[in-house]
Amino acid sequence: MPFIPHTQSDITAMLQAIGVDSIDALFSEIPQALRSAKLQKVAHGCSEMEITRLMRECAERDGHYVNFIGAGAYEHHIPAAVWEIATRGEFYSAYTPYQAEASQGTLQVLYEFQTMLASLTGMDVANASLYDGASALAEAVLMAVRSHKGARRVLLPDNVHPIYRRVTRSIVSNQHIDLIGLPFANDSGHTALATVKTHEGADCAALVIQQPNFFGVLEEVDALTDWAHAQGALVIAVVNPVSLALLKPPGEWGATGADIVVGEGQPLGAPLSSGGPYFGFMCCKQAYVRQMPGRIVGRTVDVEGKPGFTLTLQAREQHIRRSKATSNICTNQGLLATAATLHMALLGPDGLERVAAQCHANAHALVDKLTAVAGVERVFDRPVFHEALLRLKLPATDVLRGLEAQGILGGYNVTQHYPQLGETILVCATETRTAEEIDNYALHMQRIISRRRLDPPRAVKAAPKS
Amino acid sequence: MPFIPHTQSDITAMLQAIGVDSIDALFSEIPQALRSAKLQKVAHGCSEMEITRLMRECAERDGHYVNFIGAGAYEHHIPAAVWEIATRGEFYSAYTPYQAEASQGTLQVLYEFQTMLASLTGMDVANASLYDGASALAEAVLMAVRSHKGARRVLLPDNVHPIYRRVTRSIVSNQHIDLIGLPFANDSGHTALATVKTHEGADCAALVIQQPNFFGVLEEVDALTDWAHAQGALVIAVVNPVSLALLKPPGEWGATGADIVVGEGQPLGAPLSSGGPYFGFMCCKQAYVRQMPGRIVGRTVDVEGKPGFTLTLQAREQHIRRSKATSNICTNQGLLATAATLHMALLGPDGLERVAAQCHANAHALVDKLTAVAGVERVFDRPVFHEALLRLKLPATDVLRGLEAQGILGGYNVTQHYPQLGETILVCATETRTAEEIDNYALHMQRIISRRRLDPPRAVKAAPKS
Amino acid sequence: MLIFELSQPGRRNSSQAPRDRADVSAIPPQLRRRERPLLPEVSELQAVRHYTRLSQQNFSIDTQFYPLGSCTMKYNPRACNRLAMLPQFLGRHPYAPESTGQGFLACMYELQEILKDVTGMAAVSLTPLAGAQGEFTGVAMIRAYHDSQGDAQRSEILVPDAAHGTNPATATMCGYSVREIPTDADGDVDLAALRSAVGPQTAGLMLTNPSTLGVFERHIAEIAQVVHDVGGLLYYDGANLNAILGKVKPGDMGFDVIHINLHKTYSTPHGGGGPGAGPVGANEKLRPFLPVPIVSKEGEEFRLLTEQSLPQSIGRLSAFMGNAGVLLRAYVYARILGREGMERVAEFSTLNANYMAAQLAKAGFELAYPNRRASHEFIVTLKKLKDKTGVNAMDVAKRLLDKGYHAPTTYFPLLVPECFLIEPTETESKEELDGFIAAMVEIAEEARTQSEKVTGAPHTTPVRRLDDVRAARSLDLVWRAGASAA
Amino acid sequence: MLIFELSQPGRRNSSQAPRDRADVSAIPPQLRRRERPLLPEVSELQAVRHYTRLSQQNFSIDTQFYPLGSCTMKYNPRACNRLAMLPQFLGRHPYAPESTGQGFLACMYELQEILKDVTGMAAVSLTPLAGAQGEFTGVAMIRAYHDSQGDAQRSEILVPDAAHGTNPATATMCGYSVREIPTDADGDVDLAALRSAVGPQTAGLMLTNPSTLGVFERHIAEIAQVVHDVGGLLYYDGANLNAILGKVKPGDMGFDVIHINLHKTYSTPHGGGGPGAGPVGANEKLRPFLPVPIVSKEGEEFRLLTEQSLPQSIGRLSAFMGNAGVLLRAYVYARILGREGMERVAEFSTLNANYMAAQLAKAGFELAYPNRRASHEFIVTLKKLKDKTGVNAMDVAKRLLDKGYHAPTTYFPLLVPECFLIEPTETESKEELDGFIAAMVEIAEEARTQSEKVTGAPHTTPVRRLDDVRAARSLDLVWRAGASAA
Ligand SMILES: Cc1ncc(COP(=O)(O)O)c(C=O)c1O
Ligand SMILES: Cc1ncc(COP(=O)(O)O)c(C=O)c1O
Repeated sequence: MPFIPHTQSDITAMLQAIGVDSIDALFSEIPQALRSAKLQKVAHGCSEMEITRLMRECAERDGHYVNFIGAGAYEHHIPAAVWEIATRGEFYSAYTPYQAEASQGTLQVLYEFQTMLASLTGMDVANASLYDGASALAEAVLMAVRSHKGARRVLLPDNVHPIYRRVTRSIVSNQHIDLIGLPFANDSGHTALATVKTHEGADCAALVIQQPNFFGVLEEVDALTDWAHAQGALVIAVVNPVSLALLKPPGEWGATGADIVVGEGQPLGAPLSSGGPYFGFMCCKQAYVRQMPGRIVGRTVDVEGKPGFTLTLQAREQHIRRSKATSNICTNQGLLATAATLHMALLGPDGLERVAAQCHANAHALVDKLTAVAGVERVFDRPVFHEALLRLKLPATDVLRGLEAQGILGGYNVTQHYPQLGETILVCATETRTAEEIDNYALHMQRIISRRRLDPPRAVKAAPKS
Repeated sequence: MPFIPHTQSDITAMLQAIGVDSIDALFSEIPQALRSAKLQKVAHGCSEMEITRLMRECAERDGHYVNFIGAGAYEHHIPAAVWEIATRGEFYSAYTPYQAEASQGTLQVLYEFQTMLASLTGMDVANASLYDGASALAEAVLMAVRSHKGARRVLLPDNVHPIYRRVTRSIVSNQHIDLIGLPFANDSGHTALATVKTHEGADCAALVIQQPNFFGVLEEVDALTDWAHAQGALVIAVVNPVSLALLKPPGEWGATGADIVVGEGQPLGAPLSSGGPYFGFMCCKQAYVRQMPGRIVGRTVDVEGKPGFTLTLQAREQHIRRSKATSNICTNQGLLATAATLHMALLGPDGLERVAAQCHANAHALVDKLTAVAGVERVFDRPVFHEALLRLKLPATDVLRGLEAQGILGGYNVTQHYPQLGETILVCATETRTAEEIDNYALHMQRIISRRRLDPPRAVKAAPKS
Repeated sequence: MLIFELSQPGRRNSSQAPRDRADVSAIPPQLRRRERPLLPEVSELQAVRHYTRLSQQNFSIDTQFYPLGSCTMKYNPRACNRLAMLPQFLGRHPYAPESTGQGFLACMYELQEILKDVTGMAAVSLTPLAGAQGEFTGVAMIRAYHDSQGDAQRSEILVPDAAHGTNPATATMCGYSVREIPTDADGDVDLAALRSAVGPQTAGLMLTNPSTLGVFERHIAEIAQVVHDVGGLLYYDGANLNAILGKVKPGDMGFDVIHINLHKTYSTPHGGGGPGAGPVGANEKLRPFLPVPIVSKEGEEFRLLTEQSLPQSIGRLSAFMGNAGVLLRAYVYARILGREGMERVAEFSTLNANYMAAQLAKAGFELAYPNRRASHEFIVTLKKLKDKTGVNAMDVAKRLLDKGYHAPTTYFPLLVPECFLIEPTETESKEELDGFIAAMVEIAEEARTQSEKVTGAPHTTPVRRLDDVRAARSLDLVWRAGASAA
Repeated sequence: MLIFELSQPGRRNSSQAPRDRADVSAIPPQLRRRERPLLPEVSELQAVRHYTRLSQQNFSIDTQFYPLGSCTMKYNPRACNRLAMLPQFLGRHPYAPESTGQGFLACMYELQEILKDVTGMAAVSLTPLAGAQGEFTGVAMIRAYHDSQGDAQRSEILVPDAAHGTNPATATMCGYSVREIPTDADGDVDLAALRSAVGPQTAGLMLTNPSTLGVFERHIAEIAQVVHDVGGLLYYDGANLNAILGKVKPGDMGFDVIHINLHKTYSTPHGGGGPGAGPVGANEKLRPFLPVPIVSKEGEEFRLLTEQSLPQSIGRLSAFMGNAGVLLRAYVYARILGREGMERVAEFSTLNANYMAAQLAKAGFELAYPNRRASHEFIVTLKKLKDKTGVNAMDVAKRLLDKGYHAPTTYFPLLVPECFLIEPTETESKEELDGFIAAMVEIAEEARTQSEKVTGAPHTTPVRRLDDVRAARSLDLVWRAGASAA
């Protein structure tokens, strides 16, 4: 019996202690009529050896590609120590640290996490993780509306990640919040001050600013922030934490800084792994801390005056406040926050800065090489962090498929989201991409765009990489 | 500076405390003439990201093959928990447990290890590991000669693993010990009683018996043991620990059992990994414990009477007894012993027995399928455990190369070691081999032996398996 | 000691970052960061040592019995971790084409099929990232369904008073008001109260079964009838599915939409607060509203269905396809168990709970529902102990830590005074249960004879009882150089 | 609690073994086992919990400062572990053809090249499984060389009296008698004594440099000359190579054959007693005698050279090619360090040792060789402390455990009374060293004012001081049901 330790004599003794004849008798309160169906589609059990073989076969089918896709999830080097320690049983198999005295390990890590995130974003406080970047934005919108206590409109520019906008809509729509789109400037991709000004006086609870925005383009965050504040609206920043090693932290945007900062934590130590588990983070000004969703760890002292850590402000949360809670979130992404803490500690401020700078430089190199190909051009002319939108003279789907056949994932096809921009792909090169890989990409782009055949024709499926 | 924590101000403060100007000054006692040479062949340092890419590329070059080689190292399922726990920092990065109070974890594991090994072999005591199976045999020969206190001859049958015999010779030859070979029976591969009887009265310190022997064949261990004891010689058993779940333990061989038992511990939780790290084990009768080489853990009590564990009988060892020690061994294979303990605890007696039985059955199935091919025959007719020697009508090298091209490692080429037996390969199938893999092997053997071409001709390099 | 206190300016792990500092002059100065963030400057060894030592300060399943009710703290098999971390799985970008993820998607598709069978639902979406997000999904689907019927008057979600806090919180997030239904003396929903509560305003009922009171809701069929009769829908909170796996299916009980906490029933790790996964299942009626993406199989190929093919979908709840790595772990676990193994989970988790309940009752502890069979968990109320000795449930919980056991869930559900919700799970041995029972008996004895030992507990943990009031009053949520807690 | 005490007859982890019990009737009954071995019958969770908890009872580099002299307890980078455990490396059979292991063999070849450069040797064999086996190899090669010269009279190996126990033990295993050479007051070999000891009977000298006394042997050139002049050979025990990596090469010092402990200098884990790796290097003279296999590069292909191509080889020391996984870890470490990194190892391990020596001396501790520069380690003698307070080196060592530091090596080398051999390694920070120094000062103070605190130490470890005499006298080496230690 996999994972069940009971021997026959244990079972006998236990049934006797309970005073029943069989285990089945313990289910006597379930109405017989409901107990008919057996599991039919579930296979018989596997041994660990069998499932190991099976999973390896599955993994091998997926192989390995040289990846130039970003669009919200980024390939970074993760120090080996991160997951060797994060998967230690004591972190891996513990619950949410409700019993603080028995959970000081997790609690202190989360307190350190909060400190690091608050400092990275330049904010006063941070929580101990939300689900992911997209749902964190939805939570931030709800929080802004709660905090604003008046308006229920939120300005959500069109250059915010399209999926983030959809998720936010799915989550906040039932609470009668109005999400108002803002067009981006045609040739620069950023949200022009003139555009937001069309909403002057429109009683908005918040303005969302993604920096860099979905196109990788840098926004004029100071002006936008100051405008929003002048309107009495909160500023919700959506940021990439790695970029913050180089970019002005939201806490310093404009005269008084953003009010709520959220983002996808994945670039801090979470492997790409088909989209999860990642984690969302949220930081805010002290004034809004009681409106924050999610767990928060505080430092306090024990009965002997010794410093220790505990979950605090639980009165915001569903298990205390129930229908009046700031959110329904309960299980969050704790282990990813632990991994992120390890990741940041291992990189340090200098390491994170070098990583960010190398991403930036590699992306520039990539864009230069690709746009040297006739038929490939940049869509926007403003500075970017580590990705950029390119317009292709051929259908993006075909080009990407051609690259895939060479073991290259050439970027994210953006055409579906912004058809008005033509055939576009969003390309990214992080610090993990080498000069040879970038050259090789450009070479194949050149060939594909000019509709030259491979000579001899061949399609390599990249060898699976372990 | 990878792995070096010193900041510039640390360095300054430390030099000042020492009273020197530079780090270089600390090397002033090294004669200048010797300090000329710089490292030239060593490359510049890599980042972890770079070396990760490089090692993955190396690993990918090696790919994955369906393995039917045994010959002293066996592919077994290893529960995931084994190495997840054995590589925990507390086990992985600790030293030999000299400071017992700070090493109870390792010490208790090794005490449990000794208990398991002693029980598996049916012996009184076990040590806490030697280097590997081959060198353990050499140590056993030295130990037998020390214990016998008279003879310096040891009977070492020709059907003991050829490399074990070479290693033993390399290690014991300088101590004027005579290793005497014994021919095996021509059609059965075992050591006949009649053969050992030719050494009746020849004043031997010990007889070595490998069970199963190198050919996979089972020896008549009872008769051999009793004969040796009647001659006043010790019996050194060389065994595969997994086989002992099915086979009579050496402690029960003959009337009084073997005296010293050694073997390769690899089948107990060590991955194949190109040959190491594995571990040798050694068990013996209580009477010989003070002649044992290697670390031994004993249970004792602390000043409060609480049970605890400590290294004991250290007076046998080099760090105390120096030139009169039982061996020079110091660092052994502790972490592998830890992994083996976990492995045995996770399998339990029933699990180990099922594994052994499945190996036996798979090997039988393999031999049946292969010998159904004309031109492939068994060399010996006696029962085997999980490998068998096959004679081929074509050169073994060619056949194995043909199989390799199909992603199959068809066995170990034994021709080099026993040319008198013709073209022979030793084949093995453990519990990890499936019926399909065995069928596929037989299919290709059939094709290769009958010199049929593949249609269409192709050579698959098995996809690397991660 | 905090990691920041180990930090020294200028210390760095040079092997963990690019050798050179690349040129960033293309970024306009006014958009650049001026001061470095407060990240620790420590060596790799310092970081490894610090976090390894911190880990040792945790209780966890791997080190202690952890009978936290409603949380299903069962053994998290190491194989699940190992196999979900295969390099190809870890390396795949979520936007990589489906053609490059057929192995992964095959696992996801099969997991959907398994969960459909287990829950008796017509379709499953794996995307929700935890139980509460599953609840949100389900209730949003209920709303979408009513909307699709042009039925705009339904404004209320019913929840039993024993419900987990996420249920009412979810209803609010979906724009519903919440009406609580009382529980009867035996722990079942008060049917009369339910009947009088339902009406045309009823959007649906959220129910956990077995309930958070540790008993199976016996009138589930009538309850379903009552709610359905007024046009409402039934939501199943699957947090307690462990108790009935393979024994009875939520679909057969009449539920329209459900979630499953894979981090409970399917043994993915809790990770000190997540990640989890809360897949949602729906019957034919609610199926069109499931969130995307969903994995479909077309011929031998696996594809992700999106908004295009599911136009009525409530949309997306996260940027990608859910907590893929958690889903892989659950898949491996499900495959190892197989169908027989799943039934055994229900059987042995129930056996363990009933055994502990029986033994604790014999030892003088008061069961909240002595006339009921326990499900996979049960409630002890320590009210009498408190009345007699002044020792409350929290004190006993803390004292258990000293004895090497994690405490059960305390003070939940709220309606039972001095409540201990105890869930042993099927992976614990009788010896472990007996040890815990003995510890409870010892503590009860201590409460009578030397109560300060209990009220002053814990004594052996890295810190002693913490001042939660101070934590909330003088908030210290991030470290600042120079500031100190003590 | 022992794992056997958690065992219950009939309990088993069914997922860890084949479902069916295969037929074994082909094995004759008289060769079959009758009773099952005493392996524990525990659940997977029980095993995981038991061994996880046991692990927490260890001190280790990952959790404590561990300044064990002569052992080089430096940080074991996690990347080395991760990369050596790549599935293709783990899965390769040692007898798989070379064609299937070109990636692995490339790493091994490069490691040989790196070690040649570092040691100044002409060739390297990676096969020896630890330092002591490397020593055996080297001395066996010395014998093989003399034999090849027809020089059968050489019967003696010289070792300094400060030598590690493996040196004389090795000489004996190689059939030599051992002659000890005294050390002079400053820790160098007594040259006069050496001169009078050498002769036609001298097969060779084994030397560690820097020596186990923590100082560099300054007369190494003369020593080499003296030994070579009489036809003897020089063996270099590379246990202390960490101190001079990239600074001076054993080959340049005149050594003919050497070993390197990769589990020291190249930071592969000690694993609680191994595995290690003790590659051996030789100059041109001794090269033909190196053990096989050795990796060679022919064109772009890597091959294993065996007895066939190296007929004078001393043969084989283990069944396969050495501790391959350990060698891979060392290779990764060497590549991360690179040439500059290796020099820094010598520099900073030496800086740390000299700093500690200076600070301890200032704090009143007596250095064994106060006039010498420390190498990467140094010796404190606690003789005066013992004379004054009765507290001996072992007591101080045990008390250090209470303060969270692993003890230095005690009572080795034997010639220094109340000896502490302290090796901080380069990976420890100044703060950690300062903490240790402060603990030493505290303990010295305790020894004067409340010596029972020290002599009764340790107080905070899982067990207190153990009865070693009893352990050796009433041997309890394996557990038997019913027997108990207490
Ligand atoms: C009954 C019940 N419902 C819902 C939840 C919420 O699930 P999650 O924590 O996965 O969001 C829990 C979790 O504890 C629960 O016990
Ligand atoms: C000086 C010296 N020589 C030799 C050895 C033996 O090396 P190993 O333990 O690797 O066999 C050691 C190990 O401690 C040592 O310190």
